[in-house]
Amino acid sequence: MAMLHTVNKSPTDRNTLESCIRLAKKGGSVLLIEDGVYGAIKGAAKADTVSNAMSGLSFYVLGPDLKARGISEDKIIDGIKVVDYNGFVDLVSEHDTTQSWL
Amino acid sequence: MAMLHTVNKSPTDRNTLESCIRLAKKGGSVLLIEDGVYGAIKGAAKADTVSNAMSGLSFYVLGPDLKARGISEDKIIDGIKVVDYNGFVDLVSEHDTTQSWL
Amino acid sequence: MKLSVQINEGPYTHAASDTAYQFTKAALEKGHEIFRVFFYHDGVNNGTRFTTPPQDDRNLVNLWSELAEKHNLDMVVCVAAAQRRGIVDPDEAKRNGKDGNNIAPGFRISGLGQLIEAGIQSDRLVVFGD
Amino acid sequence: MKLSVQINEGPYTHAASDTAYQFTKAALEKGHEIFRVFFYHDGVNNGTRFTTPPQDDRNLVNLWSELAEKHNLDMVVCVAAAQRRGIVDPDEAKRNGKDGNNIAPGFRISGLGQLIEAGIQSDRLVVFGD
Amino acid sequence: MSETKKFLYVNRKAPYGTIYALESLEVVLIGAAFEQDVALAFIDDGVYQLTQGQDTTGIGVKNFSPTYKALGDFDVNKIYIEKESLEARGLTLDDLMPLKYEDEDDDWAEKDSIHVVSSEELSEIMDQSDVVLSF
Amino acid sequence: MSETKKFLYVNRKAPYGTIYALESLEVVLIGAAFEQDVALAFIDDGVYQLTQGQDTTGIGVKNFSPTYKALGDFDVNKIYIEKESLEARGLTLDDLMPLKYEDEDDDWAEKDSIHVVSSEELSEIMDQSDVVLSF
Repeated sequence: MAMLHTVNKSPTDRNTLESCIRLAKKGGSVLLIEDGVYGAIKGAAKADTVSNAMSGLSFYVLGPDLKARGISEDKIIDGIKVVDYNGFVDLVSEHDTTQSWL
Repeated sequence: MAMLHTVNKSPTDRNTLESCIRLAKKGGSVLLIEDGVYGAIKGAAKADTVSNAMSGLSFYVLGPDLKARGISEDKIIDGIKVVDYNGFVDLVSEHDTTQSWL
Repeated sequence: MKLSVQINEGPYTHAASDTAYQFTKAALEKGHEIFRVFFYHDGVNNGTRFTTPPQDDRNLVNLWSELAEKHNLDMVVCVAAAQRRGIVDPDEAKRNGKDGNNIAPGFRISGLGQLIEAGIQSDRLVVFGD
Repeated sequence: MKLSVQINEGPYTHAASDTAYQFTKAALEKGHEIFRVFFYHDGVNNGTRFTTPPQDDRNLVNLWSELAEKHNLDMVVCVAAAQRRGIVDPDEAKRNGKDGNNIAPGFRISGLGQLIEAGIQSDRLVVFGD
Repeated sequence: MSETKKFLYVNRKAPYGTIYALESLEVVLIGAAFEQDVALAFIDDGVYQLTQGQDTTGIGVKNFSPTYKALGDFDVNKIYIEKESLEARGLTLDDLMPLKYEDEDDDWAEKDSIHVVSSEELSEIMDQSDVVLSF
Repeated sequence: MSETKKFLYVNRKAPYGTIYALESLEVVLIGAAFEQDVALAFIDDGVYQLTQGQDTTGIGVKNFSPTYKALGDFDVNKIYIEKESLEARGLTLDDLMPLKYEDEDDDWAEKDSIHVVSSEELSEIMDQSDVVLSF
């Protein structure tokens, strides 16, 4: 089943989230980890890019990384699912391939 | 005399060049080094940002880093001066303070 | 499922090693097999026993060594990357004329072929980096 | 003029150490005084004598050691950053119970106060990093 | 060594994804003993360092955010946050930890260390600095 | 070990500023011996790795760009460059080194290894890969 993409950098620091969204094939999934979780916040700079991409891609965010950064789940863009490390492992096994956008 | 700013990252990879230009005080200088030299190329993504900033800031680019990346000097935005490591040292000593945008 | 993990950054400076550790631990606890953990680029710096992190923080090198011992993990440090960065085992020390070594327990130094093999043999390869 | 240099990244992975080396060499050749070269963050990894880079590439650790010897440079590796990353001199080895050390010639391990002092004492401080 | 210089610590990186925020704080704490004129600037993703409610239990990493609250006790009380950086991230001052200090010249009155400033004001502050340490 | 997988090496970083481009190439060269189906993608600043006329004498660093030209001899001849990335950097194919290989199935005719593809085409190529190594 499709591809899992991980993004670990803040969209206001680097271009990885945008490149990932540009090149991820529809039907795939994107998991935001580490500083990538800032891309999941409502009302932040690239929030529209993420919202628009959600028609073709499923978005996930790593909960422990959100908590570490003091981001409560009610600040997350609607439709992004929060997963823990077990959920990360499940996403990897449910998708055929994982691509890390470094 | 004013401040010397160094930028060492490509403007299509990170936001450092834009932040530097937003926050550098007029009258100061910007030296592009390492992957920052890609910001000096005519016609590239952020070339207009640089050109517009040149009314208030002096721009320099490190020649050895240009050569390493195969960028000939005729591709450089008009008005950006090419310096070598000696010129880098001179810029540091001619300005009161150096700020590295990392 | 058979998973492999690649780690491209050293401990502490980037979160890569932390995230990879939590991921690997979770995968093992869920019953997956970890075929190999491959340390590349600055990732080789996870394999030095000379670190002494502050007492009130995690000791990443020890965490990896302990996880390897508990689950019999194959943790490979890339030899070419290690030579550039100064990670040395007794064999490498002899070969390169070094007067000591710093490899941590559970890590072994080997070639890049081990990464390709991990890609071929594993159902999934997950890369952690900068 | 009295200059100091701060280096935040290790050798090879980022250009910081290369650029800082070329800058420092040029400054010395122009007759400037280098008050101190301070290695912080992953920059401490410039100070290990265990590296063996490929023969056809530069040996950054040796280049720094040679520059230090020639110009009597004060090259300081931050102790806190070094402990996290496994850079050890004989004193640190004894203090932290390590069975060896890897500090390269010309480097010394000391505290962050040396960086602040460099900022105070020098006419200019130039930072090289990621 | 009797000279006093203006030190500016520039923080542009988010916490935990990389170590720069933590190791910058370590320099600030050591530097506080040198009786220089110290200021901190938080720009771009650096503003994320000061968010409230950081809880690192889940990632197994030390939570160093409480240290920011101790800065006032070390006479580090000039904390400049760029308004534009906050806004671009959808943040307000309420999202950040309150940082206070006691002003010894004003009968130990408790005052705010944080000053939200415009790009233009910050650019002026930078320009007045003698030593800029960037993280 | 008899199974053949599709390996995709994704290169997104400029050369020399960091080591990722060089160490990625080292993996590709070693990987070529494993007789897998290998492709390279150059995206974003990764396209800068292939520019003509690189001369590193001045920075004292090894120039590894000639190695790309040798890839064809190692049967690495599927080099995909994202058109959008090239254009955003004001580059055309003429700015890049020509990379060729000799096609043993076509009487050793010399052919281009480089294929400039759209984001959409590249996205399809990525999706078909079994193992993605990112640098």
